[in-house]
Amino acid sequence: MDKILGLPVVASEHGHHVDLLIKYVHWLMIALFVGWLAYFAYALFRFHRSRNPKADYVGVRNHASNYIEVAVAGVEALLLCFVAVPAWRHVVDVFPEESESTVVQVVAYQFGWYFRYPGPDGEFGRQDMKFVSAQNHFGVDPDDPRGKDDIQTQNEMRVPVNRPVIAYISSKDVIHSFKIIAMRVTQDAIPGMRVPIHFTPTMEGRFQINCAQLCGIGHSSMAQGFLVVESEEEHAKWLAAQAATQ
Amino acid sequence: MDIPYTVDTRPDTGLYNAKAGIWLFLASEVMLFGALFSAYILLRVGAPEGLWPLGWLNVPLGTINTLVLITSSITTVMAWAALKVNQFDRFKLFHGITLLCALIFVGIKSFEYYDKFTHYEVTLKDGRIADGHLKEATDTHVTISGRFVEEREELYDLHKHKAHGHETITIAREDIEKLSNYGPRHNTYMAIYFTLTGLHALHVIGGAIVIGYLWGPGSRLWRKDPERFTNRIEISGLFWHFVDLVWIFLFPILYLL
Amino acid sequence: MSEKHHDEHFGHHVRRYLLVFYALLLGTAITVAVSYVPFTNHALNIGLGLVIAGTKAFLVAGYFMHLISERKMIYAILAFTVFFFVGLMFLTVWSFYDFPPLTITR
Amino acid sequence: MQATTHAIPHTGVHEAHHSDAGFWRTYIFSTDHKVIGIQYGLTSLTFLLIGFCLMLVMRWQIAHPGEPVPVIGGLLEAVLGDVAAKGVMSNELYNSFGAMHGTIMIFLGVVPLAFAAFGNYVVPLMIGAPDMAFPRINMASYHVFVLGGLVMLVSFFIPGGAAQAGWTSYSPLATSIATDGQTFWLIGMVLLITSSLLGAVNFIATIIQLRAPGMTWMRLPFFVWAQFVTAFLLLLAFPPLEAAGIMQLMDKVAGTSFFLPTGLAIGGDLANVSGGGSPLLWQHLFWFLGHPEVYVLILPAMGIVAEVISNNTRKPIWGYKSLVYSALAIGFLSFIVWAHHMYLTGMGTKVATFFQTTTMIISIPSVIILTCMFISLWGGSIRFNTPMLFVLAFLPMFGIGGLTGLPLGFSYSDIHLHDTYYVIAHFHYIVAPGTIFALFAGIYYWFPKMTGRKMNEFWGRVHFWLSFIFMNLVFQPMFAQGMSGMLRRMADGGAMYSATANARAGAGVIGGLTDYIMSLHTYILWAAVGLALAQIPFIVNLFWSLRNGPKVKSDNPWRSTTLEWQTPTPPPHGNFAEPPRVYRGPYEYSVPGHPTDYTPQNVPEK
Ligand code: HEA
Ligand code: HEA
Ligand code: CUA
Ligand SMILES: [Cu+2]
Repeated sequence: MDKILGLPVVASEHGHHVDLLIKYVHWLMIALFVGWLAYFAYALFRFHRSRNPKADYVGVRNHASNYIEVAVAGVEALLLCFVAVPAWRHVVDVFPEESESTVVQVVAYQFGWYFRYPGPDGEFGRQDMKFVSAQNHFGVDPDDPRGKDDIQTQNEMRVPVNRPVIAYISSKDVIHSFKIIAMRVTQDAIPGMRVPIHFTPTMEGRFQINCAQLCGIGHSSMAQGFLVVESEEEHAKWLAAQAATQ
Repeated sequence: MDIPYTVDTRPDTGLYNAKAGIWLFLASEVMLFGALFSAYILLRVGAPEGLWPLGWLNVPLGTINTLVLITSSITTVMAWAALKVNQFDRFKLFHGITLLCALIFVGIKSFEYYDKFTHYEVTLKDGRIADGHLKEATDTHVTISGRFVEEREELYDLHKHKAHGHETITIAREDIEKLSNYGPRHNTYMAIYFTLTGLHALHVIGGAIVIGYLWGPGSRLWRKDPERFTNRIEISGLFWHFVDLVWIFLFPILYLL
Repeated sequence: MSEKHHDEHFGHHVRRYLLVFYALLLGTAITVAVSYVPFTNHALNIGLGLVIAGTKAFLVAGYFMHLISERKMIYAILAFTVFFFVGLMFLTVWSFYDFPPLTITR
Repeated sequence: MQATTHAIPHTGVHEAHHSDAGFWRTYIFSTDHKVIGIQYGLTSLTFLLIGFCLMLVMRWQIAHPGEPVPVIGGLLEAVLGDVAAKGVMSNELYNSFGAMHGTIMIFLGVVPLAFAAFGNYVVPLMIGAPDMAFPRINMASYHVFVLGGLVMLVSFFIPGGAAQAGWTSYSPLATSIATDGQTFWLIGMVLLITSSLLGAVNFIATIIQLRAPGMTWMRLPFFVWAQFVTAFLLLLAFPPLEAAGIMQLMDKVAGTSFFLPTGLAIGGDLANVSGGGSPLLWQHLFWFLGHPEVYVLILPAMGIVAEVISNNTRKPIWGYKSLVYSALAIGFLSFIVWAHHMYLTGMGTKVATFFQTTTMIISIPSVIILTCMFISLWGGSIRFNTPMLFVLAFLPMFGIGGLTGLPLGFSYSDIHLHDTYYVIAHFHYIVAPGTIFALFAGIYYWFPKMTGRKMNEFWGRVHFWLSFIFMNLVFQPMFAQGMSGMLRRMADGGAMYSATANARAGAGVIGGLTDYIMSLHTYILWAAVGLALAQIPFIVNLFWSLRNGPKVKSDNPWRSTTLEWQTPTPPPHGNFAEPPRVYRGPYEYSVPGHPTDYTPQNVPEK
């Protein structure tokens, strides 16, 4: 089934579940489609006017179709209640502890991404939109000491493997969409809003960050952002190096 | 074949065509204003604490306009009732009053608009805010009649912070950080205020044109085809009542609450 | 129908219209008055204002627009409209109250 | 009245509307629903063609980003200027063509063709009415429509070009683009919406008021039901978009902030607006229309399908009542599913559950409608003429499109599929080989009533088979592309996200679009060109048959039961020679004991 659908690499914990739901639904679709198509082809052949010159006023007399319809509704209801809704609850409402996770703030702009880490003190500095400027993308309050050690990067997001990531997605201009295909995460980056998402990467490597929402002339080339998933040690090293340069 | 039920009613639906038409149209109008009301709700609940304006509009004027519209509504229905009993003169009188009311409404509304466009909030470089009506604007300075406040919040809830003071304030241009009149772009409240009342005023003007036509040249139809004419009055009346009905909601949500 | 009968009928209607008219005037007066009463909770002011406005709207629609005694077909059309109107209002506003936790919306 | 036996009094469309009124009153300012229907038809076909041409240029750019457009590159540069410098499509141009393709196809192509053109021509005839309830409003609605279309077209030629923010026009992008394209788009939309509202009022009033004696609700042909529900969708769903359009217009020209939040920093510094608005509000209002709109695109098509199927199987549609109730259910539910387009804007579990549930529920009536159509085939005596071929293709094509809506309908699987070509393929399967095919069927089917001549059958079949093959070649690969993560609205067809580009940059990226996926672009391009060529037989056939098609020998060449065929051909002003009276349901084919295999609705019982 994977082969037929051509799903791309998946590199996060919940990603497998997303794929699973896609597969279940496609099984249902294929079953319906093939069933109907077989019936359809037979009916067209059997009731060609040359084979059946006189039509039957009533046609089908049984209620098999009702059962099929009920069955379709039933399968949809099952998928909804036991897969789609609980899984969605898990991704949007049940967050890991911040202390157990890598916390990142993400701000999209035309046309790229800024990332911000809390730095050695583990706390972000205060933010307010009135501080936003060409240099201050996050609107960090310059007077807040907690913000002094925050780490900011452009187009490069680094996280350790097998540790939950919480990312707060926002935008400073138009709507973008933060999408990492291999992680099976998508979240619109909406100005004026900051929406958290979480996922746990399970594979080390460099993954492309896609912008999935039309955001202007640079939309198709907003492809410089990467998520680097690395080992705990490397990540710690990187953080330390970054902290030194800030 | 001619189109049936243009005047008499279709037995099974009990309607003549135009009546079905106008109600359908009003249904779509409900959705139009419904969307704007939704926008109003969201903008209002989304506004930061204390930054939704209260008491910015002139309540006496709004009240007068409400009374004007209510009056026009009853005269409309009286005009129709007069036609029903064949009293054309009484119709003319009532419908004339309706028309007059429509004009008064638009007149008052324009005055209110004018008042807002000449009302300025001036942010000074030193952080103070002056607020009042523009008296004079030259290349070097602006003069307003109003007051100074320290915090922007004071300009918002005028129920709590009554706007006393009408001193004449002259400010040099170079001291001004930002000059903003109370037009649609001032904030989301003014935006929705102008959009809602503007759209409503367009409805009033449209209605007034129709009513004026039916009162004047259109009323010749009365002699030729009284029933059709009475229907037309009913239809335009339904529209007019709807316009009144929208105002009944606009008045409290924009002026009072 | 005789002219006299007509007139009687007319008078009857007019009395009803006038009654509604007075009720509307009264409603307006109450709304304005109530808005100046500082209830402890402003929501109370809003609620009361909307209830009065709703009543006034009902009077206009019911009597001036004759909805009280209208045809089934028109009720049907309006029933749909009300349903969708409520759907639009309610679902939109509701959506703004159900974001993932810690979402900042302004 | 049995018009079937009448000799044909007139031939050709020209004589049909002959009157003393002169050219302007007859063709431009006509209040006759049939003329207005034809006006709508020709205008909207032209727009479909324009929409398609835009897409051909875009498909070139997707397959060959940065290369000059062949053949018409010079022309593009000449008329559009810098945005097509050296005949190469710039990103601006790609975005505006994309936005306008969507807008034109939906609001200027399919809606006016499916709803206004067929609705105008056929509905009054089908219900036995002399005209629409408000002929002059009908005319006005056409003129406002043309005006809206012109505003949209003109916007291509203004400095900076047409709107560039997608047909969805999400704020703040839509208002932050410095050119005036969006302003034109908004004004155009307000006009188009107004036109649709006038049309909707007219249709509903007509169907409620002007049904012939005996034409009870449950005797209406399904096509009329479909149009009735469609009209309600337009009537009640469009006004919120009109309101939203007005608000966006205010944002654009009056500087308000309805959809602009506080702290917007476009191009670096804080924007000079008050802020305080909400970008999501636009999306809610847009999709409140947007979703019902998609059923506006499909319901009239389903109506046509029902008519053609029963006629060409020579038997009643199976489950007429379930069809009607399903159409009503679709209409009803389509107003409360809209946020399934917004799952990934940040949506909590409660709201998501609500909208997922309604989305799944609304798929059931679609399944029922399709099932009824399928079952109708059983026991029929199927004739495979051109309209029937298109209709038969509609069924599985709609099936594919509809079924692929299901994985989108679950918010969890939508995480992966949202804004990819999977979505593009999903809805194009419904609107292109679905709706457009049904519309073609309608044209072939009702052409004899409009003109007194049939269209050429051979070229009709050529048109069908080529269109069928190329449609699938165009859209089938998009599922694969979408599944592998190719995003929509990419001016370079996703080249920047391809594995090749990543490898070239030496980035060592895992994933990325494979060469195979990227190579599909080329196939799609040529399939689209093939699809375009396949339309030539149709266009020629359409105009050629006006004068040279085989004349029909009776007023009812398809031997149909519904009322539109029981009029003179083409129907004169006022339609029926004498007021028809209806005695039975719409699909009384092959009634046992009846001498012919069809019993028209207006033939009295013995
Ligand atoms: C006419 C148009 C039309 C129709 C009818 C539909 C029907 C459906 N649509 Fe689609 N949709 C669009 C047009 C349409 N859609 C458009 C234009 C967009 C994109 C807008 C944009 O973003 O630009 C979109 C996007 C879209 C999304 C958003 C995706 C995203 O952006 O991430 C979703 C999500 O739920 C969705 C779901 C559905 C569902 C569940 C149905 C259901 O109603 C489908 C029900 C039908 C069936 C279940 C098929 C039943 C048939 C059979 C069982 C028979 C099988 C037959 C044979 C084998 C012969 N659609
Ligand atoms: C009804 C709606 C409709 C229809 C019919 C179509 C038809 C087609 N569409 Fe379109 N499309 C949209 C609605 C539609 N589309 C929308 C809403 C979008 C999203 C826009 C956005 O991102 O904002 C979109 C986006 C879209 C994209 C994605 C672009 C991108 O994301 O960057 C692509 C890509 O291939 C595409 C291709 C096609 C093709 C090849 C057809 C073909 O099927 C075309 C077939 C056309 C015909 C067969 C024409 C028939 C007409 C005639 C033959 C005329 C005869 C004339 C006379 C007699 C005068 N469309
Ligand atoms: Cu950013 Cu698309
Ligand atoms: Cu939808």
